[in-house]
Amino acid sequence: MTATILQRLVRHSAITAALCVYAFASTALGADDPGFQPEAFTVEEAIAEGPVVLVNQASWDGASRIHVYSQDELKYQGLLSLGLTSQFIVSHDHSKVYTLSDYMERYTYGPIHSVVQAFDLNSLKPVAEVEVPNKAAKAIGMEHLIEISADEKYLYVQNATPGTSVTVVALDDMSVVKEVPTPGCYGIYPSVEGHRFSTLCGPGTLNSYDVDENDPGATPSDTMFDVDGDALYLHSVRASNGYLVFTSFNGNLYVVDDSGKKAKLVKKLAVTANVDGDWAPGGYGITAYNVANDMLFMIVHSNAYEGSHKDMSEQIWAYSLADEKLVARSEAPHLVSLAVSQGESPTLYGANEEESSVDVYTPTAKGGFEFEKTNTDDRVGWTTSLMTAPARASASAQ
Amino acid sequence: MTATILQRLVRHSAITAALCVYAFASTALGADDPGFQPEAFTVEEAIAEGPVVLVNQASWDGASRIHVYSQDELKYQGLLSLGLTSQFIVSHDHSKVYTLSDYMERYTYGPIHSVVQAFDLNSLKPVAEVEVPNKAAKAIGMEHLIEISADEKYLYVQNATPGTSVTVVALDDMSVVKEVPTPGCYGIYPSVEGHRFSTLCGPGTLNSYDVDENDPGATPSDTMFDVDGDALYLHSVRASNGYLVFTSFNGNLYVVDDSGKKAKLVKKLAVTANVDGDWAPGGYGITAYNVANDMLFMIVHSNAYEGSHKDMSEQIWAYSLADEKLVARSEAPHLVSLAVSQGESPTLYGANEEESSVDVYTPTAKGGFEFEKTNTDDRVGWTTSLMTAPARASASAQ
Amino acid sequence: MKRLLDALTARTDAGAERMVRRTAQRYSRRSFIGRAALFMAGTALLPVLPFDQGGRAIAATPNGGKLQDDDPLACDYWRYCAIDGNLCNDCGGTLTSCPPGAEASKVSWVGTCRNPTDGKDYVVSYNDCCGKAACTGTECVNSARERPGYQMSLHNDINWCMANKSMGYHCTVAVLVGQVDDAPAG
Amino acid sequence: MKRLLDALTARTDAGAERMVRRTAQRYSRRSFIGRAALFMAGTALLPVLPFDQGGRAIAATPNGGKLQDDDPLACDYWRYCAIDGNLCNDCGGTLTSCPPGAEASKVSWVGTCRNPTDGKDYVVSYNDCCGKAACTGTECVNSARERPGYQMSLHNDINWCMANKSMGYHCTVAVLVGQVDDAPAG
Repeated sequence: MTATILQRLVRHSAITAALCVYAFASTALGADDPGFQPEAFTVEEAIAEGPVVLVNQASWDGASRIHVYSQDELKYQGLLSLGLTSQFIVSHDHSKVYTLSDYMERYTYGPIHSVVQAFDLNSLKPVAEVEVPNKAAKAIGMEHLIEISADEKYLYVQNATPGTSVTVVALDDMSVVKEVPTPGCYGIYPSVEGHRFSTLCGPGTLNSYDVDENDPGATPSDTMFDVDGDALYLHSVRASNGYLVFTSFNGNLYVVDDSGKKAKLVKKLAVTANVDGDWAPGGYGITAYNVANDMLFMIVHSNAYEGSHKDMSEQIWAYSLADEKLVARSEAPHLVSLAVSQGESPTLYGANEEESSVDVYTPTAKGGFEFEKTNTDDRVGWTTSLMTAPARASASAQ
Repeated sequence: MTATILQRLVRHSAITAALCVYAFASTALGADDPGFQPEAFTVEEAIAEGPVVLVNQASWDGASRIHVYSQDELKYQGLLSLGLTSQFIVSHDHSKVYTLSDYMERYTYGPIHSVVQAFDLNSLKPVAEVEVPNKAAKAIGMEHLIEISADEKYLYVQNATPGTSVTVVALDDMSVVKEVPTPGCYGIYPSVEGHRFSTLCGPGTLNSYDVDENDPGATPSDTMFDVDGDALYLHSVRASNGYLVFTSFNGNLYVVDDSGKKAKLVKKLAVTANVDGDWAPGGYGITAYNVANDMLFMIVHSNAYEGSHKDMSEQIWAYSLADEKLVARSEAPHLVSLAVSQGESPTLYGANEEESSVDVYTPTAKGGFEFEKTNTDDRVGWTTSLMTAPARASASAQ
Repeated sequence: MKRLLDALTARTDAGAERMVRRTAQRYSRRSFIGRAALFMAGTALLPVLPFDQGGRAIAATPNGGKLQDDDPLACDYWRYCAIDGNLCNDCGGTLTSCPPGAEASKVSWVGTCRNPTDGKDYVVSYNDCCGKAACTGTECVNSARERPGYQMSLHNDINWCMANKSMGYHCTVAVLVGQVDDAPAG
Repeated sequence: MKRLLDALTARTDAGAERMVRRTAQRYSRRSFIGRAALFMAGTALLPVLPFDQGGRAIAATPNGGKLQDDDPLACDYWRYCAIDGNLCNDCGGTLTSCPPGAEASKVSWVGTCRNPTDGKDYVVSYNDCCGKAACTGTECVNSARERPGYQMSLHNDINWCMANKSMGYHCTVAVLVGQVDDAPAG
């Protein structure tokens, strides 16, 4: 059927004509009005330039999504589409997102494929993948279950069968290199240099492993925390002085030097203990760190109790690591994870559990690290992990 | 570690002890109180006996579910877990559910597997499957996209690429037998005997095909409906006199004799035309048929307009096919699909779009096929198709 | 006619309440959201096809005041008279383009919708964007002149990624591909 | 202590509001629903492990009045003090059995919960049922003495179908597998 015939049909009956359209939908159908130009159906090549926020909406029986927003005005850019119980991390140059998720051949049963994927953060397309051993943790979205080495040669995958180990993936050729046994330990903290990583362990230690060793046996730290009395969250941040900063259920910061073979507790900072109201952190990504201000932000709730360590926030606290001092408290309800932009005047992004939204907190006119909620978007659904990423090389510049 | 050691640990610290539990969770841990008996962790062997309602919660990017309820008290029995855009039908002896759904290797992309599965309706386990050509319709849940032949030898699968055809699957050995081209037609209506099926076609005909023929060419009926002016829903019911009863967008019933090689329109019955208020059916499974009373139930809304043919219901109407007469009208908001139990005093089950629930309508004290809502359950989510099935042979009796 | 129009208006108000944006997680491309938003378009858009309802002719009504040409993120935007799906322009795409990383559908269904600004009827191609999880933005369903699968190109209860390499349904665009002459031609 | 208990009670009421049953479709095993329902259980259930909050000792409180032994379909049922998941007894199973067609998990996490009827503490094994889409019934999350994955058997943020042939998460049961002696032993 030619376009001419089709045009004639259009004049008679849109319904009849429409029958013929689907095989060449974007073909010009002609126009009675000579001014009419058929529109083209296209695909956006890339997301907008500039820094982004990534929000991980993990699913337990279908495709997980990582939603990508611009930091500016929280404009929705697109999503990455994954399998079950997704985890993610952004490459050091912010141009790629590495993910872990599971694909079962019958969606909720049948042979399972745990797959590490690389996505281009400009085009939002998958660009590479490797199937890893079916041991990878099937967990809610949380940081430190997949991590990349300082030189981005390796990606580390947390396994749990429930016995724990770490699968090492070479990113250059997307191949599985080795498995490092890490019994009784969980969470991956890559060293600032080289191919070491550390992991939190049941006895209250941080064990370190050198991936380059043929037998990367554990080097445990001295006991640094009490699992019963002041357990550490898996979540931690890397401070500008190179130290790892863990947070405990009671709101203490554990500052750790992991630069040597054996990790050492440098100091313990009480963020909540001296404030009335029995405050404690609650959620998953319970802190976020801004380098320019050496400032740690923590989501906290009052009247804490044993078992409230995942409860939603009432406030965001700003704690200066430099001054070892609580500098500001802002009302911020219902958050369970937090991320922050970099630069002198940061913006905070929180996962709101009550509203299933991502919330934006910007500095108030008062300044002094007080924040107020200025935006929200509920396309993310219920989520436990989100991250910011600075501006990246654009696709055209690559 | 022996149970004795574990018992001792339990006495010291539940947390420490608990660390050892996961490898043998249902093992007795002993008890300080000699009266304590550890409980066993088991799996229910089968759903309760008796008639059921099946509700198809189709998903577009994850596992679809078919929820199984007892008709009595709408007690939740369990679910069947499927792939994308599920379709289902119950075997003639009500012991099995046949399904069609898609499985993509990366959940929303990648190689796709269209799979017909058989589930045991007592154990809710998948018992057999066959991959069919990747042409099967990826549609919202609706009846007549998969159907079984009168002798249950064949299962017919509606294809749409968007060109249409029907894949024939042999159920005895779950193998694909042939593909019957049905261009311009959609919906499968198996004949009461043999291996013929009919299908609705664009010109307003019902075309019939004999699957046993080497070349099952179409035998079209005379034109029986006007696609523009009074389009037929795909949904139809098989009346006790053996006729197929289709419903049009305007609320007319088209009674069709498909017993011969060429289907014939027997009569046209106006259900809504003589009632004030511009009533018309709306939804997907817009009618349900009760054999004992030769009664057809229809979900209808007032102030109908072109484009309202999927709108939610305001009422359920009972129309006697024997008397060709509207006998009762019951208030029943928000339904988009309807099913009915068999027997002299039927119960109606509706898919409520507004509440994402399944609603139960039972006869009022007044009788005369007036119904009132007496139960509801929202575990089904948003759904467009549901079916009833009478009591089946129990697993033990098989 | 006045009574009918009043009833339709009441229905619109009810429909508007249902056009809630992302109130809940959704499993399917279709939900209660957005349904009935454009019910008036049905009688307004295609004068050559009077809707014969079993003897009661419902004539084409004048250009419905409820249609609008201002907000392509609302379900009553005029191009959406026969849409069924999540709006791509609410998910990183535009009215005519897929979000980054999605695949353009090779086939589509169509509607015929009247632009309230110029009063002309246009053929709208509803193309799906494919290969990603369903977008979680605004979802709209309108079915003016929608028909079952025996008129497949008018059918919106099916995944139009069906002919693609990547078949997952992500979102839907509304592309103007033709203009309908409203004078019956010989 | 009075002030703390009052605050906790206020929180319970807030928590109760959130224990809505199936208000929305859910994508994950965890949602806001049911969280905080059993917050008092934390201090009530394990006398041998006082919760040392950075210097402020929060002593074990008396048996919390909010726990109940009557309704195993409510998130404040005493066995659920460290549960995270959809209740199998609301999906065709029972308190200790999987719905038909599901597969019993081979491994589990545990909690220690006090039965308000006999005042004794029990070790509860939370076993997942596997191989089916997530059950859409009541979902509960409580985390008394829950710990991160470095104490894996106490960890509830992970899919405990992980060691099964069929690994999809369906629902969770709460099985009594031990009894804890509340007298510290030598």
